[in-house]
Amino acid sequence: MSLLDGARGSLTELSRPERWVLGVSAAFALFLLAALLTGALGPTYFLFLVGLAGMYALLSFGLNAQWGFTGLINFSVAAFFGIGAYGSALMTADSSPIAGGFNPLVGLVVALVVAFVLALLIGIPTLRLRADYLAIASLGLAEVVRLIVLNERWLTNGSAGLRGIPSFFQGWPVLSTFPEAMPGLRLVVIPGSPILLETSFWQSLLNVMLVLTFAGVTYLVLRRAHRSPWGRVLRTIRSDEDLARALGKNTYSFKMQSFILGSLIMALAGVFYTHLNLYVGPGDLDPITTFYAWVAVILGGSGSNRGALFGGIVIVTIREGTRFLNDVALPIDPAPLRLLLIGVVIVAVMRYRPQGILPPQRELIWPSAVDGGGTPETPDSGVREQKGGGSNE
Amino acid sequence: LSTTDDGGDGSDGSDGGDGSDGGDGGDGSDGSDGGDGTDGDDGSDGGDTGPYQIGMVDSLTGSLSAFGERNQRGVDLALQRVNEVEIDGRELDLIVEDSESENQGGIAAAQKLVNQDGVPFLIGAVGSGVSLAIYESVVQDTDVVQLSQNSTGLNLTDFPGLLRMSPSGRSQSLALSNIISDDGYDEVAITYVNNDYGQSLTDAFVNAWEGDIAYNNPHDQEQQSYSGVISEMDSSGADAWLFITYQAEFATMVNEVYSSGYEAQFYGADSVSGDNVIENTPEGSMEGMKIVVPSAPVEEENYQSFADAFESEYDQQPTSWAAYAYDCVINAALAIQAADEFTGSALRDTVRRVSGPDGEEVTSFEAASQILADGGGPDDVDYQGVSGPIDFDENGDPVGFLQVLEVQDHAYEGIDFVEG
Amino acid sequence: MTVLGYLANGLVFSSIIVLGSIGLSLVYSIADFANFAHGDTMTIGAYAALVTFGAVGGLGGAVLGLPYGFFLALVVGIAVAAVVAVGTEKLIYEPLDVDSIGLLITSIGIAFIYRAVIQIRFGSDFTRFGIQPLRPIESLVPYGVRVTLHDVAIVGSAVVLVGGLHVLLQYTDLGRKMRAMADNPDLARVSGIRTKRVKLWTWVIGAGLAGAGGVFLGLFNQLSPRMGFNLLLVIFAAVILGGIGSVYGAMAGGFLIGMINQLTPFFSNVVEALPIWPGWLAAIVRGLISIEYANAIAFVIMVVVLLVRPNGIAGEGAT
Amino acid sequence: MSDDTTRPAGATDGSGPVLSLSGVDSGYGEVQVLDDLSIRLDPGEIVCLVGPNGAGKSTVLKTAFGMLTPWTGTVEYHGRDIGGMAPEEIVREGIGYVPQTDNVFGSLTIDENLRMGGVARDGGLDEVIETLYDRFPIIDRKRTAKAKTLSGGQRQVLAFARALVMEPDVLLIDEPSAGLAPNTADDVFEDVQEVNDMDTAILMVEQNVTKGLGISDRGYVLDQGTVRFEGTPEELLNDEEVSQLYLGG
Amino acid sequence: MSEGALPKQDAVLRVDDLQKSFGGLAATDHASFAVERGTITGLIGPNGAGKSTLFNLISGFYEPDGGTVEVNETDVTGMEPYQVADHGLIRTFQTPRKLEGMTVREAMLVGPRNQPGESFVKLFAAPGTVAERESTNLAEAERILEEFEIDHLATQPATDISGGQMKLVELARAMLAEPEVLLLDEPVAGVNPTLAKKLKDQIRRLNEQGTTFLLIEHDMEFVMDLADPIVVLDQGSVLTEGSPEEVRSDDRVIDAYLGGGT
Ligand SMILES: Nc1ncnc2c1ncn2[C@@H]1O[C@H](COP(=O)(O)OP(=O)(O)OP(=O)(O)O)[C@@H](O)[C@H]1O
Ligand SMILES: Nc1ncnc2c1ncn2[C@@H]1O[C@H](COP(=O)(O)OP(=O)(O)OP(=O)(O)O)[C@@H](O)[C@H]1O
Ligand SMILES: [Mg+2]
Ligand SMILES: [Mg+2]
Repeated sequence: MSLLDGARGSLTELSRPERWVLGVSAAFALFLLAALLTGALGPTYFLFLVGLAGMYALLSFGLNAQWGFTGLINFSVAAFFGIGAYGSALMTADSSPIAGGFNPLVGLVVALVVAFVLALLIGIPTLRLRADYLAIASLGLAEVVRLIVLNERWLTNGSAGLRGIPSFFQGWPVLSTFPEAMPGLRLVVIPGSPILLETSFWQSLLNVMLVLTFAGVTYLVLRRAHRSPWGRVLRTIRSDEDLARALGKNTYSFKMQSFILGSLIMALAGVFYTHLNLYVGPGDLDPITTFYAWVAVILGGSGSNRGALFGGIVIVTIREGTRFLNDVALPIDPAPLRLLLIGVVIVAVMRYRPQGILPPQRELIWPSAVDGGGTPETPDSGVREQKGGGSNE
Repeated sequence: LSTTDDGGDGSDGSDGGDGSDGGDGGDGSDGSDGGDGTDGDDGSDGGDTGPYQIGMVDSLTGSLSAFGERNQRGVDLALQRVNEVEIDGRELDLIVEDSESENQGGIAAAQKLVNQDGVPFLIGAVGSGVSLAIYESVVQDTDVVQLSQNSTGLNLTDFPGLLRMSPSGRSQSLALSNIISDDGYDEVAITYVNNDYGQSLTDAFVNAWEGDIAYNNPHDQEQQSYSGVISEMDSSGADAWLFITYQAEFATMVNEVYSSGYEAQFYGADSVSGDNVIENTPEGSMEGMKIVVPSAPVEEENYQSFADAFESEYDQQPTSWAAYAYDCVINAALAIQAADEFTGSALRDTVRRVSGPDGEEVTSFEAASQILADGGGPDDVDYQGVSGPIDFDENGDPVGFLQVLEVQDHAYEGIDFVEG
Repeated sequence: MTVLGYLANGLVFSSIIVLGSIGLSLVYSIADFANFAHGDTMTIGAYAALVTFGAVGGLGGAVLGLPYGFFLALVVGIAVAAVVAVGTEKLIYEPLDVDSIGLLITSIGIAFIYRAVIQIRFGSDFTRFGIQPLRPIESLVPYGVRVTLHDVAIVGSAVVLVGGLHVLLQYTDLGRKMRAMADNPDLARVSGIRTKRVKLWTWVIGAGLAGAGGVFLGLFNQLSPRMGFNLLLVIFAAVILGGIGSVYGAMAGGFLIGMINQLTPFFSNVVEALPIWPGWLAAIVRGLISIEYANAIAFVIMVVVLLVRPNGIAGEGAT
Repeated sequence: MSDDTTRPAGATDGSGPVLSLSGVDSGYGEVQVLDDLSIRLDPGEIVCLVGPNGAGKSTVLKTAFGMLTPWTGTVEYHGRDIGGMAPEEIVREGIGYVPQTDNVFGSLTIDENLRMGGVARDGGLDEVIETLYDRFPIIDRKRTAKAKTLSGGQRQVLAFARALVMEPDVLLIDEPSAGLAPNTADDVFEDVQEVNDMDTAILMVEQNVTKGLGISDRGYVLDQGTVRFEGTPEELLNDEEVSQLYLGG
Repeated sequence: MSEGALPKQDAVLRVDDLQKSFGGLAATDHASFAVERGTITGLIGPNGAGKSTLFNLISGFYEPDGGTVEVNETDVTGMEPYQVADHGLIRTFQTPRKLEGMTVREAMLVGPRNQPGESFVKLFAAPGTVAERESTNLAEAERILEEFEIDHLATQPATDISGGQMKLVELARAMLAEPEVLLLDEPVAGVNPTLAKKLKDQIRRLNEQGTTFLLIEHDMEFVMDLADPIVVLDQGSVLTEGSPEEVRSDDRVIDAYLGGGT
């Protein structure tokens, strides 16, 4: 669904690779649909995967707003994700050592506020300096946050983690009881393999709605921001900060805005994660999340919002799709095979789609401004004019 | 495309309790003691002749992958045992998914097993944190039976619906506390691995310990050096050092203690023992160390045959992790055979009873399966596992035996048994 | 333990980090990306040495408590790491048409592949070289220094390797060519530098040193498929601290990080002794400067160093 | 790369051009810049390429120097086809190149920059470098300074000197006087002539047309990737149209 | 040194006793001069004389070791570049800056100052205003591109253009910022003479509309034609200043800079 959004407009306006991506996506979607209808893919599991993809999409939106827009190298994605997850969990969980029992909306707000403060704290000393400062400081920050969460038991419950977390809609009218209230459904598409939709399905459906709302709003905000003059300054900073400074842009302020925006989105992913999995522990702050967020952004195409969205989906497909490898009997130890396969897929994508799956559009100007002046260029060179010398007669 | 309402709660009102079907509003644990009636929906696959599929979440990669590997050996052996005999003529198929030793990975793995593969029985996971995460987010409101193979964290006790094969660490901690004070020490230095396992065992130990604690600090897993920790332990002045950690970390520490020339009496919880520790530490470096491990009485016949089979297969002594995983699979197979149908609620009912104290004590799957095949009910068998007698208490914890090992001539010798 | 003792431990650990960080830094500056497979390259070296040592055994005599066979294994470890890296460059990186961040992501994939292959071949459990660990050197114990001859061997070999590299960089054309390439690859070609060849040499040196680091890490501690990966974060910290892309900076950074890592207990002793006022602050500081925050402390110190010396400790290494 | 190489390899009899491009199409990625372009450089000549910005002058040099592979047509050096040969190999053949931008190693010292220019030399490096220092005192004064600290003009001189370390047979220079003070520019042009006097043929791109053409034997006017005019400097400078359109006259 | 060569009533830029050294080298050595409002002031001097350094000091990229810079009567010494720009002073770079991932006209649109669309809040609060200004800016950008004869490049990637074209984009972008004072560092180095002539007219026209220029250029024809007065810098300090004729006939200038040829 979201793919169509990114590639809307008539087919003819798409470049060849875009059409290719669209084709593959459509085929993939069809495949999933067929699997769902025939019962080969459990609907509840599917929704879980969609939720997960949404979560990764949020993470890569956040990182994209920092790295893709402005070139800020943030290695503490896991920390901001964790702050979101813990912020929300500490407010809402029964087992929270400090507060607990609040409405999840309170958790959401608290998580965002904490992420905001943290982003500010790390941004103030580092964003004035050279680009790699943020990289290293954030590497350190991630470790510090993880260790604090792990060791300060009075605050976070330490290694035991937090449980007893309510669903996000608890306390809301209608929605809080929606999954239980829904009848169990039994759909028979293919005789003999009925599809059962039970409470857990409805619960997952709610979760998916939630993440789609989060991701949808984020996407719309980022899309507008990206092609605005604001986004243009960020891209100028990414490529040549001195130039932006010479042109009178307060680059420090812009970098801070981009960093905070990205961090808030990451925290949002954490909030969702908390209410999806209903359990958070210090292990959730493992740097591997940062890893995967980066992979998602690059595979999707740095600087491109639809790429980031796509990257989220790709990551989940790679990580969870490889589980089906188990179904194929192989003569060697299957344990590390999945790791191997993930590695191979990453290398293969970089080999065959080096600029990412959906790189940013070549030109990003406020839409209504270019309406008269021709349509934005698409990313492939195939559509460019053939002769460099141009037509200046 | 037809849509039918299955009538929801109405149909299974018979058992009087709620929470049996689909986990409405549920505290799933209720289901365990009530004899749930049949569940009309899932009946359709009762007549199949294909294998019974159950699932397992294991640490195949990530920081606990060494444990996963040990589990895997026990699992393979157990599957051989089961499938030699078969369950009512059907094979047992175990789908193993990787948790990557992480909550996120574990939850995703369990999601796939439960909601995609539709397994009614889930073995998992290794780390206590991951087991709980899976329980909370996937299993809790469903019928699925979760049996953790390795989690010894104390707080699993608070979740009666979450069974485990390895006994709670509390009994180990109590035993250790007694052993250390019996040995005449009134001061101890502790270091523990900084996770749920290490933390909760240490907490239990500290509660039980009456003497002084000269040093008590965690260490991170998978560090390249622990010389900071051991030098601090040394300067704490305590002569009894307690290690609550994993083999790799412990082996590093032992080597560092040895090459730093420190001397102390070592004690350890289960996870520090293993052939690989013996192999990778110098002679004499752990002499006299005492370790408490949950185990079946090793002289018993079932353990012996398990150990023999294991040795002939893998050319090494089995570890307790292999034994746990072995027992998980056997227990699951028996529960399946004893249950009327292959559903979570039915298994939830039988899983405790086939190995529970009622019934005839048997020590192999074959023997137990025979009783069931001869018309015996779940209460007529009492499977005695290779890791212990496997009697789950009301909290889902097994009543385990603990064995006290001592390192003598750089090998483990059992010197004592303690009732859990 | 005395300060001297902590310093000695730090020196040993630093030697290993330094070997890792130099290679990472070299590859960073020449091949222009942060190689996330570097840690796993160390692992490869260690396992290659393990296999070799298993095959050749002790080979008679011994120096510094290490049988001759170990040194052969070391050489093989270095060679295999280098060969694997060169093969990867030829097969994977060279044909790629991506920018440096794309290469970085590719290297994550490569890291997964290396690790998976090792795990498939050797299993995930840890192991050690079959070399009897040693007791500390007696004559040093009274000073609170508890190191073994093996530790001396590690430091000694690291010094030799680093010294050799220094000579190579300063007194040979290759070193200068490498720096030229790091600066401006296009211009390097225009000047007649065979850049592909220089790049291959860079991989040989960088991966070779990593392989050596891996072998020493195995000797110092143990071997497991995740050994190198677990060290990666620290190595990265060292490289950035030294000033990205500067080889001498990487040496200094590796040295410092290794030291800080081992000195945490000492820091906490110092903090204990400090009269900090007010009381709550003292409590917080003491709570934070303790062993469970050892890694965090290393990172915080690193950030502080960077704030004071913006270009890393080696000065203007980075551009 | 070459479709018709009829000339025998190694024909260095001095009669034919040292360097010639014939019927060359070339460009970046899929963007074509050069369109059926032919130029030649005879032994001992200085040839100057002029034309508007973006005409493809730099692209000609890059194609001749192997930084770009000609799509069609041939690049011949002493009659041998070198189209598509890598620049690092072409240097060894005896062609030198001074790029228009990014033409020094910023983080290396002046001295190291010059040494880098001589990596493909067999010997006599130190002597050549000393003579170059003598010739360009402006860089002699800063031997151990990092090149990134040089002013724009100083860099230009350094880049020029770097290419001379190889004592090339043919020198390709992209806008040598850009950014140079008038007196320094004069010096550079003198140096170009001097280098040329030592039997080095020079193909030069220059926007300072008066001075550039002033020292040249022939000139080409490029526009939109093809040669529009060719002739002696006088012919070009005196042609009304050329002068109006391209030379700012 | 040559204080008082011109009446100093309305200096839009005043540099007073400015100093900057790198290591032992005094790149700017007690330099003082003023730029009168409405002039095109030339700044010439040998390579390495410190002209670009002076630009960096004025525009806030370098912190001076001593001395002051005033823009519009405000002391801007030590200010951040963007603050200096806020006081109406914009500079270009000698080596053109490349903007990756942008088309030429996008790269131009970075130029205008104080765009409403540069405020994150306004993007959502006042999209109409943003769109309106964006359209005007775009039209203006395309107009300038046309004047510079590079309109055909508008949708080309900003990195894939020739060296001279980059200089043109750099200059065009700075013009879009509509500063009061524009500092140009060798605007026509590498630009084709025919086009350079047209640029000269552009600069003159903008100047007539009120923009003050400070111009570094080695192309004597260009600078002598355009600028009055001309400041000559040598070894970091002002050697002399005056009208083109005065400068051209000054022996010291001929010696240090012009050489015998011209
Ligand atoms: N890297 C590149 N990728 C794509 N197109 C390019 C690239 N470099 C230059 N071009 C295009 O090729 C054409 C010719 O460029 P070239 O650099 O040869 O011009 P030139 O004649 O040297 O101009 P100038 O005098 O401005 O240096 C230009 O229109 C330019 O837009
Ligand atoms: N960042 C720096 N570090 C060290 N020295 C520098 C630095 N920038 C400039 N210099 C030195 O300061 C002097 C003045 O340089 P500047 O770039 O200002 O000269 P310029 O007058 O602009 O010359 P050109 O006309 O060649 O561009 C030169 O000798 C240069 O080497
Ligand atoms: Mg050019
Ligand atoms: Mg300059």
